[in-house]
Parts: sequence; C-alpha cells; structure tokens
Amino acid sequence: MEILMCIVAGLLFAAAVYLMLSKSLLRIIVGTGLLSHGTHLMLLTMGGLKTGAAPVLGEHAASYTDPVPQALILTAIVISFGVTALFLVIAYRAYQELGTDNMDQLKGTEADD
Amino acid sequence: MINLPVLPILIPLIAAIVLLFVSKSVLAQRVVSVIASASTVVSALILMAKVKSDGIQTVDMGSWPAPFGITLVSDMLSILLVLTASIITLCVVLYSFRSIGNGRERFYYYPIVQFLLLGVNGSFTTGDIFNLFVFFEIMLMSSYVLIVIGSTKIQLRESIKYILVNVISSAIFVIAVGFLYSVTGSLNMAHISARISEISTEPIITVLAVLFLIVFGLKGAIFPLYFWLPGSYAAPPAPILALFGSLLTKVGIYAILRTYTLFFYHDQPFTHDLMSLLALLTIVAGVIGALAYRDVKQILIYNIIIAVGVLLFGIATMTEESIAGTLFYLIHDMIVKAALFLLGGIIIYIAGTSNLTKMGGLIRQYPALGWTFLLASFALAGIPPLSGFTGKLLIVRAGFSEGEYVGSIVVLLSSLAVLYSVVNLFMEAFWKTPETPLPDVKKQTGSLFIPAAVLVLLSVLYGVGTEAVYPYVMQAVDTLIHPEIYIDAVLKE
Amino acid sequence: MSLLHWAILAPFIMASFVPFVRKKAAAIHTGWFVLILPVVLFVSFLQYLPVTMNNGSIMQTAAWIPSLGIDFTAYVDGLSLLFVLLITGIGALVVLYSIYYLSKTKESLQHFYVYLLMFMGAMLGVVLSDNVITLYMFWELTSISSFLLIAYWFDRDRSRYGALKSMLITVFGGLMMLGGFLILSIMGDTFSIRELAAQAPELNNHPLFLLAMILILLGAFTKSAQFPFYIWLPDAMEAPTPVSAYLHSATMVKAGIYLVARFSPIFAFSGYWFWIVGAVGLFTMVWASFNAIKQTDLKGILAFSTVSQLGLIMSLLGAGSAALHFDSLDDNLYTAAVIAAVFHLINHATFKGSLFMVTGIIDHETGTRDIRRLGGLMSLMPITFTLSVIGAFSMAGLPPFNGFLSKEMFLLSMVQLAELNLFNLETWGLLFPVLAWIGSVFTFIYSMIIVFKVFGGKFQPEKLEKKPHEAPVGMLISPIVLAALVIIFGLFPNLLSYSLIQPAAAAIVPSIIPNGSQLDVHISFWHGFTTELMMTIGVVVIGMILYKFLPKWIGMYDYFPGRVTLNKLYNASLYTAERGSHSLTKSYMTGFIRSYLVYIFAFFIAILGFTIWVKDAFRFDSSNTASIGFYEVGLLIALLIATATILMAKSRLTSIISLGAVGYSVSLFFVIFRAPDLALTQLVIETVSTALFLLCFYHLPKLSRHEEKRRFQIGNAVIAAGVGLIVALIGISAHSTKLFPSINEYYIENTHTKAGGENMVNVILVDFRGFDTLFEISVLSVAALGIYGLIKLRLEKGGEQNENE
Amino acid sequence: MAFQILLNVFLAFLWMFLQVSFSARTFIIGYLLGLLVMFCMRRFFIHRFYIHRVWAVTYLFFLFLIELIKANIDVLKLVLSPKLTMRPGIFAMETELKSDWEVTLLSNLITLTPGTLVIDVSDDNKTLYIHAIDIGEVSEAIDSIKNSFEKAIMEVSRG
Amino acid sequence: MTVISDVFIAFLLLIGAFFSLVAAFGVIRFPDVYTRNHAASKSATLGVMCILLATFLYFLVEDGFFSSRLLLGIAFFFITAPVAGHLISRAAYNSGVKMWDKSVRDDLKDKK
Amino acid sequence: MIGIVLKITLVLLAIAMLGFIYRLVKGPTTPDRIVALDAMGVILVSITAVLSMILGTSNFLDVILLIGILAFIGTVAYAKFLEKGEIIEYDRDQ
Amino acid sequence: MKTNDVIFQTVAKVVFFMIIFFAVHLFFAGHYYPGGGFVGGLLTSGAIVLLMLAFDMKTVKQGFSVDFKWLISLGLLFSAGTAAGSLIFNVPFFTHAYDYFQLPLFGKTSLHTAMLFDLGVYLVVIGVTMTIIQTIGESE
Repeated sequence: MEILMCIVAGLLFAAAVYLMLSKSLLRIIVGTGLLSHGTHLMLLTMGGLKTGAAPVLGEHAASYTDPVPQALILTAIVISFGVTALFLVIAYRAYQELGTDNMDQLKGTEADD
Repeated sequence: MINLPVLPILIPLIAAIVLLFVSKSVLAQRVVSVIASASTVVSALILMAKVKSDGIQTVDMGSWPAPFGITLVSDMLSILLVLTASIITLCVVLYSFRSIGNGRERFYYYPIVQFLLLGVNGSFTTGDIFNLFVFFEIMLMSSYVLIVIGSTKIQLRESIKYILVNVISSAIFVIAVGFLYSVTGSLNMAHISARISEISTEPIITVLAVLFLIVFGLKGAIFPLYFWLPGSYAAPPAPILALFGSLLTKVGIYAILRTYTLFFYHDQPFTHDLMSLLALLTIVAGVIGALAYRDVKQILIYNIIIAVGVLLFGIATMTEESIAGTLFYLIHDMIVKAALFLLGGIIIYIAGTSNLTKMGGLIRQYPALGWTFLLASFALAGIPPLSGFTGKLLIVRAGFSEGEYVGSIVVLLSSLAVLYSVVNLFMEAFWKTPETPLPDVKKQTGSLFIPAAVLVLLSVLYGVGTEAVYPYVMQAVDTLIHPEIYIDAVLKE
Repeated sequence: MSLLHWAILAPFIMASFVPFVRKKAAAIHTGWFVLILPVVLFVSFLQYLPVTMNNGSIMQTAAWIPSLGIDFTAYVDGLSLLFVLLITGIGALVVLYSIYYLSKTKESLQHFYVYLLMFMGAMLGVVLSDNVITLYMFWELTSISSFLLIAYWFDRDRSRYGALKSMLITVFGGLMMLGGFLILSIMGDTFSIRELAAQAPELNNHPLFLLAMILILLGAFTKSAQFPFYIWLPDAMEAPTPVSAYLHSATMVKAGIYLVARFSPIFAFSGYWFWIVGAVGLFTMVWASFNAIKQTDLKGILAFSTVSQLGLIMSLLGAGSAALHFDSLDDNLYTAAVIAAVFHLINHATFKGSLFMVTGIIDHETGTRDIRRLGGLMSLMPITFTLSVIGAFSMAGLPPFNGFLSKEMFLLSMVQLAELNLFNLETWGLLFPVLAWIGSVFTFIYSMIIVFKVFGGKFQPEKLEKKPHEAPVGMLISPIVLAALVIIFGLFPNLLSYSLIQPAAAAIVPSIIPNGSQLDVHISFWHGFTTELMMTIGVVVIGMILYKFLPKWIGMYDYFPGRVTLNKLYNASLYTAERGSHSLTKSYMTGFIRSYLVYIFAFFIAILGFTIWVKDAFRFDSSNTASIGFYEVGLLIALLIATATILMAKSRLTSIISLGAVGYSVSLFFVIFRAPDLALTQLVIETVSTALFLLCFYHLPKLSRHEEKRRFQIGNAVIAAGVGLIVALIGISAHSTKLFPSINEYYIENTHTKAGGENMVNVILVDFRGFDTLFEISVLSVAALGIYGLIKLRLEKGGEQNENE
Repeated sequence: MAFQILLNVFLAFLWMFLQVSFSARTFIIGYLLGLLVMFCMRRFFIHRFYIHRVWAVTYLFFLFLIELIKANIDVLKLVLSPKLTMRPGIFAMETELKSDWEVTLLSNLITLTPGTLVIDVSDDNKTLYIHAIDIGEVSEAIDSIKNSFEKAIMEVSRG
Repeated sequence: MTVISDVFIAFLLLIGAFFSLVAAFGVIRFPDVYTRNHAASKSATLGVMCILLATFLYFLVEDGFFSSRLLLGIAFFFITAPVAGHLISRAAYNSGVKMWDKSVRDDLKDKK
Repeated sequence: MIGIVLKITLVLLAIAMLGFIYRLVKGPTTPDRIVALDAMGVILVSITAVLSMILGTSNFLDVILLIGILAFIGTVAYAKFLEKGEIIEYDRDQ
Repeated sequence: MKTNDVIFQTVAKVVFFMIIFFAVHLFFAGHYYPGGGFVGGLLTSGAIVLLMLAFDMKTVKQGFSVDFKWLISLGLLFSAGTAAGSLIFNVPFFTHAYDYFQLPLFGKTSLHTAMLFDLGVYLVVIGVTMTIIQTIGESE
C-alpha cells in the first residue's frame, strides 16, 4: 500500500506540476492545491500506514498508527490553507488591477519598472 | 533564566500581538516597534554573552526531553545571525518611519515586520527540522504580505511568481522532511545527525542531501533556482527590499550550512563537489546579471546572488577555515546588503527613478550619502579593512588549500565584478552630469540616512574589529565542524 | 603601535582634518597645511638611513587580527626606505606644486587633499608592510585613491572613464595578487614576507609555486602598467597634473616594481621569473616607447614614456634575478642589473616628475597640451624650457644627466644577458640587447619631441586659448628642485650609491650577500669605450636622424589597425560584457513564470535523477507494507479520476469542484489510514478553500484555455511526469530504508501519563509540539492581515510612485 | 409554551435540591415528576398543555416518515421503469400557513415527499412553486398536501 | 439478541445502500436537473439516514457506545437535505436551465 | 455476517458514487454537477459510516456529522454562486 | 436578483446553533477525541458563514459586533500568553500544567493549560477565517 501511495503522491505531483506550468492563473492555483494534497499523502505514507489503531488512547489497541506524521500534516494543511487563501486573493486583486489572469501577460517588461 | 534562547523569538511575537492591538495609532505602532526591536537586540546580546561563556544553550519546549519535543538550540552560529538580523530589523524599522508611507503603516506593516523577524530568528534558533519548516513558513508568509502590501501593479504581478516558487519549495521541504523522518525516525536535528552518522553509507542520504539542497537553494537563490528572485525583489519598496535582501536568502544559506555540516557531511566528494559547482555557476550568473542592468535595484539584487554563490562556495569547501570565512562573510553580507538597499532606496527617492540612465550629479547635494554609498560598495566588494574582506580571504584561502583553484579565482574575480557594478552605479548616480538639471531644493533625507549610515558604520567596525569578532565566530565554527558538540548539547548524553 | 605605525597612519589622520581646515581657514590655501606632513615625514624617515646603510632593518609589529596571523607589521629596510623617501619627498614637492596649480577658490581642495593624503598613507603602508595582507590592504587603497584622484573632475566623461578603467585593472591585479599571497601563505604557513623569504628554497619546489608567482606578477604588472595592462595609464592622465606627476609616474606605478623587488628573494630562483619579468618588461619598454611617438597629447607622451621606463626597470629586475644563480659576489656581474634598476627608479622619479610638472605649467599657461597647437614657447617660457630640456635629455640618456648613467647600466646589463647561459638563453639572449637598443632609440625620439615640438618651431598664438607667459615662481620651485637633482645625481651618482642604492639592492638579492660584506655599487661616469657607450652613441645618431625625418615615417602608424589595440579590446570587452550579459539575461530572465519553473523543475529532475542513478539509491522493499484493500483501490481510482478531470477541465467551476473532490478523497484516505483529526481538518479546510475559490473567482474571468502550443504542452507533460517519477522513486526508496525506530513510541507511552490527554495527535499539537502550532496560527494570522491589507489598501490610485512618501 | 417548559425545568431543579442529589438521573426524575404534576394541573394554564404539542410533532414526524418511504418507492419505480414515462412540471400552490417557521416546515416536508420539490416561494410567503416529477392531477396533489401536512403543521403551531 | 440486532443492522445497511444506488440511477437516468434533484434529495437522504441508523445501532450493540453525534447527524440531514434540494433547483431555474422538453406545466414563469 | 454485509454495502455505495461522478463529469449543466456533488457528500457520509464500522473505531463519527454540515454549506454556497454570482451579499436590500 | 429565501433562512437559524454546539463540542473534546481548536474554530466560522449565506453580511455584522481582527490578536495573545506563562515560573517555555479537579456539575474534570492554548488557536482560526471571508465579501 505504501508503494502504491508513493506512486499516487507522485502522480499528484505530476498533475500539479503540469497545471503550474500552464498559463492560466486559476489553473496554477489549483495546481498548488494538488501539490499540497500530494505532499500530505506522501508525508502520511512516510509514517507507515495502517499499522495500528487510530492514535487515540481510548481505543485501547495493542498498537497505534504513528501520530507524528499526522500532527505534521495537520500543521502543513493549515499552513497551506493560509497560503492558498492569500494566493487566491492576490490573484483576484491582480485580475482587478491588471485585467488578466494569463501569466504570459503578467510577465512584466523592462519598460515599466 | 533558562528561557533565554526563546526571547529573540518571543519578543517579536509579543510585539506583533501588541502592535495588532494598537493598529489604529501609527505613532504607537512606531514606538512599540522600536522598543521591541531594540529589546530583541538586547536579548540577543545577553544570550550571546551567555553562549560565549557557557557554551550552547538549549531549551526543551514544554519540558519534553530532546528528541521528542521541540528543542531550541542557540549555538554561536545561530545567536550571531539572530543578533545581526535583529539589528538590521531595528535599522529598517527606523528607516521605515519616513519611507514606507502612511498607508502601509496603518495596514499592519509593523506587526508583519515583527513576524518576519520572528520567523528569521526562529529559523536560526530551532533545533527541529519540522519546526524549521514552520518558521520558514511564517517568514515566507510575512514576506508574501510584505511584497504585496500596497497592491501596486508590479507588486501584484511579481508576488504571484514569488509565492508560486515558494509554495513549490515548501512542498518539497515537507516531503523531504517526511523522507528524512522515514529513514531516521526522528525530527530533532541533533538526533537525526547522530542517527545518520551511523548509516552514513546509505545512498538515500545522499539523495536527501541533494533534495534539501534544492529546497534551501530555492530560498537561498542558488544557480538554477534563483530566477524568481530578481523580478520579485524589485517589486517592494526599499526597506522591505532591504529586509528581504539581507535576511531571506541568508536563512536559506543558513539552512544549507546547518544541514550540510550536521547531517550531510558523509558523502562530501559528491554533495560538496556538486555544491561547489553550483556555487561557481551562481557567482557567474550573478555577475552576468549585475552587469546587465542599469537599474539601482537590479544591480544590488544581482549582488545578492553573487554573495550567495560565494557563501555556498565556502560551505562546499568545508574546512574549518572556509566555514569560518563563510560565517564572516555571511554576517558581513547581511549588514552591508541591508545598508546598500537602504541607501539605494534613498537614491531612488531623491532621483524619483531607479533607472541609472535617468539620474546623475547627486554628489553635489548629497555628499554624505554618496560617500557612505561608496564606502558600503567597497565593503561589499571586500576591500580591506572593510567587512567583506576577512570572509572572502578565508574562503579563498581555504579554497586554494583544498585545491579548488578555479573556484577560488572565480570568487576573487567576483569581487571585481561586484566592485565594477556598484562603483559604476555610484558614478552614474552621483558623478555623472544629469540630463536634466537637478532641482535646487534638497530633499530631506536625514531620518532615512541615519539608520543606513549606522549599518555602514557597523560594517566598517566589523571589518576593522575582526579580531574582536573572531573568537565568537570560531566558537560557531567549532560547533559546525564537530557536530558531536551540537549533538551532545542537545541530547545531553 | 610604534612611531612607524603612526607615520603610516598620519596621512589618514591628517586627511580627516582637511575638510575642517578647508572650512575654517578658507583664506589660506589648504595645501600649505597639508605640506607640513610629507616634509616632516621625509625628515623623520631620513633618520633610518644609518640603519639601512649597514644593511640593518627595523621591524615594528602591532596586532590587528593576530588570530588569523594578520598583523600590522611595519618593516624598514633599504628597499622600503628608498620608496618611503621617494613618496614623501616627491609628495612634498607635488603638494607644493599643487598649491599653485589648483586655485583655492574654484577647486574643491578638501577632496583633492583628502584623496592625496589617503594615497600617501596607503603608499607608505604598501612599502612598509611586512604582512602580505596589510600590504594588500594598502595596495587596494592606492587603487581607490588613484580612482578618486583621476575622477577628481568627475563631471568629465573622460575622467570617469579613466578612473574606472584604472581601478578595474589595478584592482583586478590586486585581487590576483591576493590570490598569490594566499597560496604563498598556504605554502609557507605565514603572512610575513620575511618569513616567507626565509623558506624560499622549500617554496620553490612546491607545486603551487608557479601559480602563486604568476598571480603575484599579475598584481605587479597591472599596477606598474606593464604590457598588456598599461592601457589604464594613458587614460589616467585625466587627473590633475600634480596627481599624474605623483601617482602615475613617481610612486604608485612603482608599487609594482616594489612588489617585484620585494618578492625577488622568494621567486627569483625560478627561471620563469626571469623570463616573465624580463621579457614582459623589455617588451613593454619597446612597445610603449614606440607608441609614445604617435601621441599628440603631451601628457599622453609622458604616460607612454612612463610605461616604457617602468618596463625598463622591470626588465632590469628580471635580469637581476639571474644573479641569484651565482654564489659569490665576485663572479656576479648580474647584480649590476639590480643596482641599475634601483638607480633608474630614482632617476626616473626625478626627471619624469619634473617633466610632468613642466607639462602642467604649459597646460596651465597655454590652456592646451596638444603638441600640434604648441610651439615656439622657448622664448616665452625660458625657465620652463630649461627644465624640460634637463628632464627630457636625462630621459633620452644623454650625459651629463643621471638618465645617462642608468641607461648605460641598463644597456650593459642587457648585453651581459646575451652572454648568460642560464634559463635556455643561448639563442634568444641576443634579443635582449637588440630590443633594449631599439627601445632606447624610440625613447630618444619622443624625448626630443617633448622638447622641440613644444618649445621649438613656430609660435602659433591663434591656436591657444590663453596668452602664454612664464609660470609663477611657486609653481617652478618643485620642478627646479627635481631638475637640480637630475643634474646632481648625474654628476655625483655616488651620493646615492651607498646611502640608498646599495641597501635597496641588497634587500632585493639578500641571499647572495655574505654576512658583513657589501654590494659594490660604485657608479662611475666613464668606463671607457665600452659596448654600451657605443650603443648610446648609436642611439643618439640614429635617433637624431629618425627625429629629423619624423614626418616622413610617422604615417607608418596608420598602418597599425586602430581596431585591434588593447584599448579597443578593453572597451569592447566591457561593452560586450554589459551588452552580452544584458541580452543573455534577457534571454532567460523572460518574466515568464513558466520558464523559471521549467528551469527549476528540470534541475530538480536532472540532479536528483543523476544522484539516484550514480549512487544507485533506489531501494524497493515491500516486506513491511500494508495490504491493499479493494475500497482503497476504489478510492484511488476516484482520486485519479478527479485529478484527471482537473487536467481536462474547461470551466473554472469544474476545476474547482474537481479539486474539492480530490480533497475529499484525500480526507477519505485519512479516514482509511486512521487519522481522524486529519480527516476532520482536511474536510473543513477543503470546504473553506472551495468557498474562497468561489468567492474570489466570481471576479475572475472565464477559464480561458489560453491556447497553448502543442510543443509546450508536451514539454510540460514530460517535465511533470519527470517530477512525479522522481518524487515517487525517492518516496519508495525512503520508505524501504526505514532503519531506525521512530520516536513515536514516546508519545504513545506518555500522552496519557505525562500530558494528561488521550488524543495523541491533538496532544502533540498543543503540547509536545505546541511550539509549531503557536507559529502555525501566526502564519494564519499574517495571511489574514495580508488579505485584509491587500483588499483595503490601494496605493495605486494615489499615483504610481508612492515610494517614500 | 415556553413558560410551561421553564416551569417544568424549575420543578426538576427543585426536586434535585430536595433530594440533595445533582445528577442527571435526579433531574430526569424531577422533570417527569413535574410533568405529571403539571398534567394534573393543566386546567390552570391559559394555553394548551405542551405535551399535546409534543404529540402533534410526533404525529407529524411519523406521517412524514411514511410519506418519505412512499416517495422513495415512487422514485424507484420511475428509475427502474425501462422507459421514462413521467410528465414533470411546476405548479403553484397557495398555502394558509403564515409564519416563516410554518412555511419552512411545509416546504421541507413537501420536498422530502412523493415526487414534489419546492422550487420557489413567492415574496409574500403565500404561494409555493412546486416541481412535481409526475404532475398528474394538480388539484389532487394540492389537496393531498393540504390535507396531510398543512393540517399536521397547523396542529403543531396553532394548537 | 445480537443475531436479531445484527440482522436488523444488516437490513438497514442494505436498504440504505440500495436507496443510495437508486439515487445514483435516478441522477443518471433522469432527463433534466429538476428531476434528478428529486432522486438525489430524497433517495440519497433516506439512504444515508438508514445507514447512519445502522451505524448508531452497531456501536450501541457492539461497544455499548451511545453516539449522540450520529443521532444529531440524522436530524441534521433531515433538516437540511430538502433545503439544499430547494436551493439547487431554484438556482437552476433562476440561472435559466431549461426543463425537460416533455415537461407539461410551468407556473413559476408567471411569477414575475 | 455483518462484515460481509458491510463490504457489500461499501461496494454498492462505491457504485453509487461512480454514478454521481459520472453525472459530475458529464454535466451537462452546472446545476447538474451541484446535484451530483450534493449527493456525493451524502454518499460520502454513508461511506464514512460504513468505514468506521469496518475499522471498528468510533473516532470517525465526528467526521460523519462534519461532512454533513460541510456538504450542506458547500451545496448552499454553490447554489448561491450559481444563482447570484456572489456567495455573500453585503446588503441584501440593495 | 432578489429571491425569497425564507426557507433557507429559517433552517439556517436552526442549523447555525447545531453547528456551533458541535464545534464547541469538538473544541472541548480535542484533548481526548478527534477535534481541537482548529476544527472547532473552522466549524464555528462555518456556522457564521452559513448565516452570511442565508442573510447578508450587514445583518450578520449587526448580530456579531466583533472585529474579527481583534479576535485574531486576542487569540494570539491567549496562545502566546499561555506559552509564555512558563517564563514566570522559570520552567522551559511552553511547559503546560494540568490537574484534575472536582467541580460541581461537571464532576471530576481535568483542567489543562493546553486547553487555554487551544482556546487561543480556536479564536485565531475564527478570526482568520472570518476576516478573510468578510474582507473579500466587502470588497465590492
């Protein structure tokens, strides 16, 4: 399963990269979303999967799943949420100010700086 | 006071919170900012004295023993960098009073600067690899906001690129931490180091080393990863640029330095040679960029990249001498870059443009500014006895003694390119007869100039007083060269 | 800090007072104040003469960075004292001269004298330092002060050009020299020149020896304007004439000579040293004297002549290195070369200094230095004329001036070289005297040009801006003093031989001087009809003839293509560097984020792929993996379908919804993999994110597909696949090499007992690793504040340039 | 009604104090006891005793549940029938219910039951626009809604 | 006891799954968004309520765990599902989605 | 027995899910997709419930309610987005 | 376009309370069961958002006259303050303390400073989410 999950994370990365290389800002942001999903899955996989009960002691199980990656992922999820939110708003403002979401038109030229 | 290492992180945090509460009054914000930044500096100084006398200071967060909780580790390296960063922030805050503008001041400029400082200081201090990521993120998040605050067109446009690149690097960072956790089963840096040294022959460690190099290289702007930097850094106003230029890339360099001396020193023929190659390419790329532009900001920005290359070369050489040189140069570069960006900001303010071809003749009205700028330029180029010299000297010497002849000569020549670019800038801005005569009215630059001048003075003192700094740096080098010291201090075995 | 150190620092200290004096005592020319210093220094340094005359030396050390072995060590021996006296002596004369040359009302004297004093101090530092690092420091300082002095009239484009050029070239040399020093210090484990010299024989066998030598010579050659680095010197003539006289003929350019002389004890054993120094020097001499003739600017001629003379001295030092290969003084004809070098060094300072000052006077009084506009000044400016005759004839090597003596010695040395059978000289040896002779002929010619084109011929007042007359007395004092020295040294050379020349020469070739004995440096005026005298006569005769028919052959210079000169090369290379890097930068700094990402990802793939391949790092171990359940596979399929939908999506809503679907699938994975907290958080976050997407994208345009080229798409796909592959490979390998128990056992054991909680993840978040969480919420807060500011604060409307206001 | 519940709760607390026992069990016992007492004294209240309304709610609930199951069977038939024979459409229905609560409840119930789905409400809350999957006889449908749900709701709210 | 409850739970589960499936069929087969909405908002809701009830019973029987959250969940679906259906249909109507061409009546278009 | 029934249920639910996914991808109109999405949320709840029985842990029961809540909010938001273009109006009376 | 949202609004009012209760429950349960400040906070803001969806921003603002940015600062203060409290006792930063108390009505309860920290998280998350949503919502 872990091997499979590694591959899935890889696929998510690939899809994310593909999206980020496109021209549309929205697709790029969606790409970053996918990227963070891939990251989190990969991180979870690295802790080992399904080796025990959920890490809540009330379960009284013999073994528990590694709680550390879960805590890390939780932190990472929240942080990437913050980033995504800011990114979205910047995209929105950029569209307001610059009138496009095409990255080619957002390249910036020497003349105007 | 066992919590001393926390203070340089805690004070900015508390300050930021207080600033949020008083966000309505610009005056109160200024006062609080200055007090907070100054007390950060003071706490860093106290901590440094403590580290000097008692060795590495650690605090186990929440009293949880070392590999399990998060441990803050103030070794000499970290506290030196923390001190430098705090001083720079203080100067930048002072500079901002007159330059950043009322709008930004009301919209949380000061608290975000404090958050940035908190992130930077935290990155320098933490002894936990994932915590490093968190501090990176707070630093980056602050920088995202700082780069875009004000929402001018260019800021919006460039911040998109900046954020995108950093999002990618953060993602890679997280998976890299995950891989490392999978292999070593720990997050505490000292613990990881101890465990890696047991399995140093595993090829996966080398792969991870390269992965971390990419992660930190994206932040530190090394050769094929720096492309985002020049455009993005050109967007925000001068004080923010000064913070970025002097702190952000250096955090990346710090992280490389830390990981490559603590974790990844086992396969040096591969990793360090690779790094050395990248370092030289970085220098070349930086030089090319610095020569290419006739724009104050761009020239200075490309100089960041050159410095990054030099530092990386120092790390790659990886002898006691070269690491010492790297540290000297790192601190120098932080101070002098901040100074130069602030001075550059004043120049742009006076001239109303950052385009060199459109300015000139400033020396007649602003002699002090001109000479200070020239002095800073020389310091940047590493002219003795100014601050850049010692570092470069040691790096080059170590390079020669390790047989890196080409690299050392490239580093030396980079000084020439640096000198050319900044002196050219100086001549264009200050000496050249302007196309349109300057207005007779002199703009008030006093309150802008003083913080910048303080930094330049600091850089001069740092250069001349190398001997005074030397024991501190060598203590830091000692820890870096002998990871056991670090491990023992953290794990208390 | 001894007196010696204070002597070095005195000019700097004085410099810091100059602006003050200039402000407070504006009525008095600042120069008078400044003049005190070189005079005092000159006199006080004279005290050291007795010490050095006995081949003694004085060393004073002050700590600077002792931890690195960098000390401020002042070392006085014959060589350095010679230079010190030159620096302070000529310095005093130049300051005196400048008082009349520079108007106290029009010029910004405070700058001028600060730079000049800075230079003086730096130069003293160079010649007095024993520590190579301090030497280097002062060395660069001379470059900088020279830069500032050349750019003294910074409004002029040519001044700035010349200043930058001189700085670039000399700093380049300086840096290379530093590299050489560092290699030396690695070889000898010290920064002290004396200590290095003591280990000279061991150093000679070191593999890095040659590299160090070449690097240090680069420093010397750039500073002393040797071929091909001389090009900065003619442009440096944009500086005020006192500066040219001082820096660019008498002192700074001699720093290279000093360096070669100082390092002779270390390097001169090597045949390379002989060849490089000798050949470069000689070639420079010929080349520069040849080029001097075509110059039309008086200072240009002098500049080239300086280059040529420096080449001469350099070649003598090279020749002198042969001396080290003979053990006893008796056999040793070659020390004569060293002695000649030192002697000519002094002579050159005197006659060239006076010539520069004369040029300054002419410039000052006529308003031009162009020899095509000058002529017939002989009767108008008789004293000036006399001075220039003395200087120029000395330079041409005519008796009874000092130049004659040293030129004779030079020719003698060159002739002797032809007979040397060291260093594979047999066949090429003859070239030395021949070239030397040719160079001397050209020297003779341009010396004549200086005198007779300016003072002879027809007076053309219509071409001059001012009506020329004799210069004021004050301005004449300095050249007169120098001219007097030219004659005195010419007639009584032995005034110098034991006081200055012998100690200096001894310092250059110390190893061959047995204890207690001394070099024989008796210089006599008349040797009989020797080869060298014949050569001199030949020079005069041929030179006269050539000068006479100068207009006939001057056109020859036109055949040299103007495009391939070194100057053009310099300009072109700078231009190419700037334009080239500009267009190069343009080519990859496109501003397209896509290109940047492509670079980054390509690097990611390449370097990691390479590492995995080279290190054979891929591991595959499925022994401790969990089993694969069917519902997991189903979920995977759902996830992949959703992902694919995003890739294909044509409308923005579809992509957002599909992204949400991916997010929900991921949270279901969290459910399956027993991470309830994650599942909860992921769900909420996903929903809020989706809401934000919808909120923001109400304002965004329809998801236009922005038709992308097929080629790009394929490229993108390849890169994307590569990244995914690498990530998956590393992931599998990392998972397959779990070598240590995780730290998680601790949390499982202690969550309840020590932290008083049961949900481990939450306890980790708020307690074990609560520190992370504290800053994680800070990140969120910053993001929120940023968003608030981003939307509410609009600076753009208040004008584009809001910076700083 | 609110008053009655409050009173009941108060009684329960009183019971707890008297018992000097503060557990949930005591509270429930006290509450039930209070309920009993209040039931006996129900004539003294101005409004109808609230337990009646509880009954109405329960009735509504079960009514609804049954309707829901019926609805699903209808849909099932439609889905599984080889040919789509339905005749969908939107019809308007006047309602007598006034308050927001009642209207909401009604529309929810309508939506959850056989083949009907409230699409819109007129601005004065008087007319419901209902989409029916198989429209059949409009008046019949309206009648059935009015008879079952509207009445049951009124029982709850007006009683 | 357990057997009976097991059977009951299994029955509920299957019913729930079946209704979910019916909803899915409906959503696929029905011709326009309004009719599809019928299927989704009724059958799916009933399905999930059955399954939740089964889960509730399951934990009650197996672990003796009284999960108030599940009951709350059932109530929540009960309340919100029709609202969601209503809002979607209205949105569809207002955004101009055409009804199936065999639709017989549209009183709503007279509203304004 | 319950175990097998649970598996069967899961499969059925998965098939239902696929059906909704089909509708989600196919459309043709946006409201169709929202309908599918809403139903998917509901199915997701079922799946989670079944999964938590399979995994034998009560820890995911919170998740169930949460999904329900979120699905509702999400659906409402989508519907409003579709209808009015903006989700949150500043002042409805304007 | 103006619509009659009476159904939605009525239900939203009910559901709002349900969600809030659930959120608070999740928050309190955090230390023992899945949940915690994050989810609690997010869900609370979810509830507020639901109100915003059903009514409009102005109405909701009148209902909660809280400046959400102030809430952020307050939350940060709570968290940082809890952590920094250990400075007073000169124990390592972030050292939590907890004990079990016998409280009326609640019975044996553990009071944990980690809860205070989590409360800070809760407040910050609400503040952040609502600030973002409100700001964007008001931007037109």
